[in-house]
Amino acid sequence: GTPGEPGAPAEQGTPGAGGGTSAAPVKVGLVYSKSGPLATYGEQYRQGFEAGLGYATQGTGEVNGHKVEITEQDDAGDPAKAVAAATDLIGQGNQIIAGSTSSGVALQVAPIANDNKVLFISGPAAADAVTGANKYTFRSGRQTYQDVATAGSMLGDVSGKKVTVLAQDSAFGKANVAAVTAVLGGKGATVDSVEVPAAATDVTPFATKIKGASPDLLFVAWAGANAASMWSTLEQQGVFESTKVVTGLDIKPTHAIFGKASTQINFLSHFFDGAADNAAYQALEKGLSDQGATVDLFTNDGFVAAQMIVHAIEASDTDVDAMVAALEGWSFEGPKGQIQIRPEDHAVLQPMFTATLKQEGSTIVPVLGETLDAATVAPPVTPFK
Amino acid sequence: MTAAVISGRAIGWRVGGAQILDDVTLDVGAGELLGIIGPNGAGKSSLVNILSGVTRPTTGTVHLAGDDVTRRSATRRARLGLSRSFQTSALFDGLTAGENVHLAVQASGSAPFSPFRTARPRRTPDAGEGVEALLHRVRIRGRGATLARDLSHGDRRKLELAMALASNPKALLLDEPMAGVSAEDVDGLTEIIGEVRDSGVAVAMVEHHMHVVLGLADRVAVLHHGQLLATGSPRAVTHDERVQQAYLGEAL
Amino acid sequence: MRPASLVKVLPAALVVAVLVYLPYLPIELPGVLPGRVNGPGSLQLLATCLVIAGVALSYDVLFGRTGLLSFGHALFVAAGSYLLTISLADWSLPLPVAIVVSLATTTLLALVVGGIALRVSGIAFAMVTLAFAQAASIIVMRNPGGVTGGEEGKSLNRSAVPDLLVGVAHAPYRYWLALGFVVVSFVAVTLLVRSRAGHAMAAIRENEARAAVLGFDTYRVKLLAIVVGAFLGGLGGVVHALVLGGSSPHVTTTEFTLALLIMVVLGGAGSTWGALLGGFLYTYADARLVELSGAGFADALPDVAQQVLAEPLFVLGLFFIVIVYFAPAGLTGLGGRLVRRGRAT
Amino acid sequence: MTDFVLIMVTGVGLGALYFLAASGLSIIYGLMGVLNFAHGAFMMAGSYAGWLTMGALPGSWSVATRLLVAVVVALAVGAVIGLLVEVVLIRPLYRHHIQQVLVTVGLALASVAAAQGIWGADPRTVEKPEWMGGTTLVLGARLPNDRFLFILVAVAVFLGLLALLHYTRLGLIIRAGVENRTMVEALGINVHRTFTVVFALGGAAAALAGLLYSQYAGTVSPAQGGSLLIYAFIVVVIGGMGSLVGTAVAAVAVGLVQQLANFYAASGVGDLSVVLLLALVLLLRPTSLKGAPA
Amino acid sequence: MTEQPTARDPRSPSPSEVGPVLTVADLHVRYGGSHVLQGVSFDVPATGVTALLGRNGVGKTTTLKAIIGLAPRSGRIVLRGKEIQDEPTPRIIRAGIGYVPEDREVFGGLTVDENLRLVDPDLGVDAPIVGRLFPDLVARGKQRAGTLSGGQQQMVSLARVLLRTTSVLLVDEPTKGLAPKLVTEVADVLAEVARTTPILLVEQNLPLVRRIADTVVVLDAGQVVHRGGAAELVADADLTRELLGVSMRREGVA
Ligand SMILES: Nc1ncnc2c1ncn2[C@@H]1O[C@H](COP(=O)(O)OP(=O)(O)OP(=O)(O)O)[C@@H](O)[C@H]1O
Ligand SMILES: Nc1ncnc2c1ncn2[C@@H]1O[C@H](COP(=O)(O)OP(=O)(O)OP(=O)(O)O)[C@@H](O)[C@H]1O
Ligand SMILES: [Mg+2]
Ligand SMILES: [Mg+2]
Repeated sequence: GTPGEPGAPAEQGTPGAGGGTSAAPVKVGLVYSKSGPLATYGEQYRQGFEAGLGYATQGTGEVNGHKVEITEQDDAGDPAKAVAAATDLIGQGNQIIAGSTSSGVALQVAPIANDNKVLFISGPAAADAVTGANKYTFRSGRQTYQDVATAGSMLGDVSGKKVTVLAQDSAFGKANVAAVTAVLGGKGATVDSVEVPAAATDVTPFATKIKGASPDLLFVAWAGANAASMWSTLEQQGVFESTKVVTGLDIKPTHAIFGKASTQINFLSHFFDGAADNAAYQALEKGLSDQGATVDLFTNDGFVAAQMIVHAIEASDTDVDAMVAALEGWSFEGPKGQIQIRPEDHAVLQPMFTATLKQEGSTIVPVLGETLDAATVAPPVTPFK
Repeated sequence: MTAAVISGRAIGWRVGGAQILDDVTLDVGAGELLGIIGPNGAGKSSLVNILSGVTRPTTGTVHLAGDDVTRRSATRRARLGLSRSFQTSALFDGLTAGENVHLAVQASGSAPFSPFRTARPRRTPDAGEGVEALLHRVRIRGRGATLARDLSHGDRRKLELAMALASNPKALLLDEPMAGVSAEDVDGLTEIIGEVRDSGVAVAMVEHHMHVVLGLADRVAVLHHGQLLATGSPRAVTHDERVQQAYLGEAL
Repeated sequence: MRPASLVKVLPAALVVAVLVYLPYLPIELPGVLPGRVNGPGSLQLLATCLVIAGVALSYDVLFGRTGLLSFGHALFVAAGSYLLTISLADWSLPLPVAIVVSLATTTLLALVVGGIALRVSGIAFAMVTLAFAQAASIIVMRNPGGVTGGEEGKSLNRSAVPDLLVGVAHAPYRYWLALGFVVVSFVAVTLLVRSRAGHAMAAIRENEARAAVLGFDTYRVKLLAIVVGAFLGGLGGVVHALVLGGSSPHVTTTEFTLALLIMVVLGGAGSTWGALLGGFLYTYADARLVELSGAGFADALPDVAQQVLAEPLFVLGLFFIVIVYFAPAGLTGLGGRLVRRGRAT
Repeated sequence: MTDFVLIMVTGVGLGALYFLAASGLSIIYGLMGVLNFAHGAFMMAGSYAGWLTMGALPGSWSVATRLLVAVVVALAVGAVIGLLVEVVLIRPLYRHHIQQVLVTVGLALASVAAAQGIWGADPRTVEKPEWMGGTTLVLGARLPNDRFLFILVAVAVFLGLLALLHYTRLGLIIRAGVENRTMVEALGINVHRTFTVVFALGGAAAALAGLLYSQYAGTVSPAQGGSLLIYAFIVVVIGGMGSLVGTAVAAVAVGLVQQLANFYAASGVGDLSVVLLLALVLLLRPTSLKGAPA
Repeated sequence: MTEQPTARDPRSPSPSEVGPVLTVADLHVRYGGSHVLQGVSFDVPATGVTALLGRNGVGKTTTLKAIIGLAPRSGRIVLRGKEIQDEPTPRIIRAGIGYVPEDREVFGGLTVDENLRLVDPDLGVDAPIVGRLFPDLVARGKQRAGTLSGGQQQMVSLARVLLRTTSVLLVDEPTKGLAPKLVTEVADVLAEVARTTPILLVEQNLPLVRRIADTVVVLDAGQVVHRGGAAELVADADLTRELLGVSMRREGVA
């Protein structure tokens, strides 16, 4: 006879809703970098998520009697793998997807969430474009704009000041340049940029250019390779002597990379060990130490993602639109402090930090500078397309 | 113009500061076999390379059927009807004898290249009467399915000849076709080359086997230090004192 | 059709028939595929494997058929993929026009790049193509004018493609699309190989100098191989973008070309089935090998060994070396050998 | 002027690094016809060997002393790895050039993945002697000291290899063996041993390059070798496939072009300058780069 | 060319005086499926020239290669009382065999001088034996061997093995592609060398064989089909036709 619908299961019946009892588990899929270049970020995220789930469910792992069933899939930072994993998870009845360590993954998975009407909570990926991507896409971390706004705050009144952005000539670098231009340029600063080609091995020519221009503030947006030689070159060419240098504080293992320059740099930070102190932070710390881990940059994003997921399930265990409605406008306490999800574009309004590095014995540790109010660093609204 | 099919006029070739060829002029007409002899290093292979287009002369011109082809590539000259063999054999070792000839037939085909025009499947033995006929012509008909690398030396030489003939050339350049061929096969090859000449092809043959040259050649050109020492009938040339001194020496 | 050719076509037809039917097969193959065979996850995975298999076949036109070692094939796949997503999103072209534009541009690109790179041969050719592909990769990463999305990639403009290609529930259609691409490539390559040009490619692979004096225009034949390979590769890129829902910079990288090389050798260079099989298995293994670290037997190993085994490329790399050693003709060659041995005894 | 001096010196310094990376590749390719894709892995091995050695030595020793020991260890590790790779992987495939390339590709993938599994993908910082991190004032330009060291080492390696090839019996055998291994053996010379020596030499050169590059970058990471390898490839191609002198000239040219373009040209050109240089050389002098058939 | 009587050097001792320098016993060579040598056995006497004859492709080159370990072989090979069949090529060569390959195989990228120094670092084109036998090479010391003509390359190939003292020389078709004058010269060189070193010579040129060889070994279908004196074989027209497919008369006519 003629075959049935392509892709249909053997017998009719929706997977995940079987039995009809209220005790049916809620399936949550985590798609993140377990391997690949961002595996360390991914691992922090996962640790934070575990701690957060324990905290938000009071250690039961259940919400309203529904067990939260986590399925992890590795995307190795490769969007193709992430898409396949997300498709698989959605096909298996997961209505909630979280993770996305890299922006590339987040931006490829977000449309899938929209196509299939599932809840997607992006992780450490910082791309501004994730905010306002669509109705079903949220994020649990900060975005580039908030980093830049934090940097801007360090200069006090920027009006009439000269700001230079040193960034790699890549999407990440360009986003930073755009953000600085928007944030600080909007406040009257003259913003220009030095964009370093991805293929450049030696940054001396660029350091020379910066030194020649001697701006008031240098904002460095640098991801990945060559960071150590870039910092030592800036230091060797005497950029620090005339210019205030700001950059983002990355995960702990990178703190030594700044070398001699480390104590001369002003850091903006999304989150670090000792940035805040509240019930959620303590729960995170406790949850992590149970796993033999410590607080670091992206443990927050995992923790917050778990909090958001639990809150969404509390609203409904099957109706994604109800979950979205519950999250929109929700305000809660995360490890960083008070957090609010802006209904218009799902931006996560959250406090940000400034910090400096200090040599303590043989290790280098961050010291908290200021805590910036969520409103001061809030990105402009980017409504859904 | 003479009826020469292939002719070199005042060819000179300098390389690495040395004058390898100097003012060499020769013609080969249809149905004629020109033997080219000369001591080792005289420039015979260099001359063949220049005539076939593998190297460009420093001075002089090469004409093929009256047209100046000095600036034409080897490929172009092949398509205009000039074939050649090499001093050391060059076959597609991984293919059978039949496939080697088949490729040669195809290479010379005049049809324009169309990527999706199907040719006959490569591995079938009946790949065309042309192939069979060529193998027959060089007396290795029964070896069509043997891999080229498994052929005996003499048969390889014959196969090369078949490939050179595949394009129905007007002119054929042979660089030492008998080198290393056993006495038995020398006779066979001599016969085949004679037939080719008789079919109206202009043949120029470099060869050290004097009895082959003397038996086959209509005329003989002697090169010495890159210059034409003598040209003429085989008999006249062998009796030339300079040739005997420079080339033949004390005969074995 | 003569009976002999019918026999040749039969296995291919059979395989295609089975593959076409898969989306109606609601059985589970635990461990082999995630969930049901016709579940979206499985079909998405299979679709990806099929697309890459077709791309591997397009690479084999250069490597296995013509003997051209190119390290820049990624360039053409990326061109197909990015040109499609860009022309849909930024130039608002309708899908058919976008596809034509992508393929035409890719072919043109192949003419230019091939034309220059063919000025050298051998390893130098490989390096020159590598340099071109590297340049393209750099340009994509740099996100000029915001069109490529840089390292974040570019997602497909959903509103510009038919609904049947969007959404998890429509995974079977994306799967069939990928399958269709493989069939088209298969037919194209088979015809090419049997054509005069195909024979010329084989001659060049065997002995280029000889092919030249026979009267083959080797430059043109090689360029043709590059252009056909690029066209099919570009088509693969287009289908890849549709199946994946976007372009990812991964397809621009040298690693991607190297992976293609590995696939082709793994399956058997110069064999249509080999390239397809190699591409399929490699992609499958790359996606599923991560499970290895979770597999029970690995628990007994020390931590370091587990971490190393968790890297799919480690396992694939080693497996590849083993294949090069013990089955230089690839898996299909090995299969053929075993069959022959079986018959002999 | 000041800027120009700085750009030139750092450009030559960069060229020195490229030469070090390319030299091992170039001798192995030029002499054995093997395009060693695992060269990046060899460099990675050198940098990790150096990093581990410096970490394992007592902290009371000065950084420079530890670095010196690390160089020796890295050279040894590189040589041993090169030797093993030649004996175990390359030698059995002798005459199958494509297969040899493929094996090294597999090795490159597997070893980088292994390093990632063992030490993680993140860069680890390495210690650098005080002097190397400092600068010297010349004509108003602050020249980083480490570049002088790189240039010195590169010149030494260049002259050493040149002398080896042209003035020693080993060099003669190597050059003959490149052309026809069988015949060298038929003359009573054990060519296997020679080729093993070449690979060990290439491995040691790679390890040295890797270690110095990690000093330059201030970090070690699994991907480092691979990113340097691309430049090494380009340098070897521009240099004429396996000619040592050509490699040296090309390395300096690539380093300078890159630095000058990055400083003087509009943003964007600097990025592609190296590829443009390659295309230019190719269009102007294709015959100088005719590679050996693969 | 005219027929001439065998010109054997009267000073060379007759083969029976000393034991063989090289013994090949039951030598088998297989290339993949084809069994090229099927139990070849013969001796090379300690003096004079032994010619190894046979039609194209019977395995003459293969025999020489098998002796020095360049072809996959089984059987027994004894050099001056020492079994060498299990030794690697370089060791066999250093045990006292010189090999002149069929296709010259000079190192094209090396200069003539370097080609020679490869064998003995102290002896280049200025070695006395080179000056005596191959004066043409002396002036070409700095030329790259790849640019030499075929005959010149043959000279280099021969000169190369003569630099070292060896127990026996294996020479494969040394006159292939040489001008008639040079054929005579090479024959003379070989005859002179044979006074001090025994030679196993593969050659198609029967007049040359007749002129310098003492004994002959004829191969056919992978086996030895004839052994005997060179003069006797060449004199017997029926036998040459049967074994080599050619009559001496025709071949001798120039
Ligand atoms: N690139 C080159 N540089 C210098 N000399 C060269 C070059 N190429 C060829 N020669 C010289 O040119 C001369 C002619 O060489 P050619 O190969 O044409 O000789 P031939 O007559 O074919 O000799 P044979 O009969 O030995 O094959 C030789 O002396 C050779 O050394
Ligand atoms: N490497 C190889 N692989 C396979 N077969 C081979 C190989 N080398 C030689 N043969 C085969 O072995 C047989 C003997 O070859 P060999 O070269 O020894 O003959 P020969 O007597 O020297 O002939 P010629 O007079 O042509 O030089 C030939 O049929 C040849 O095809
Ligand atoms: Mg010649
Ligand atoms: Mg032979």
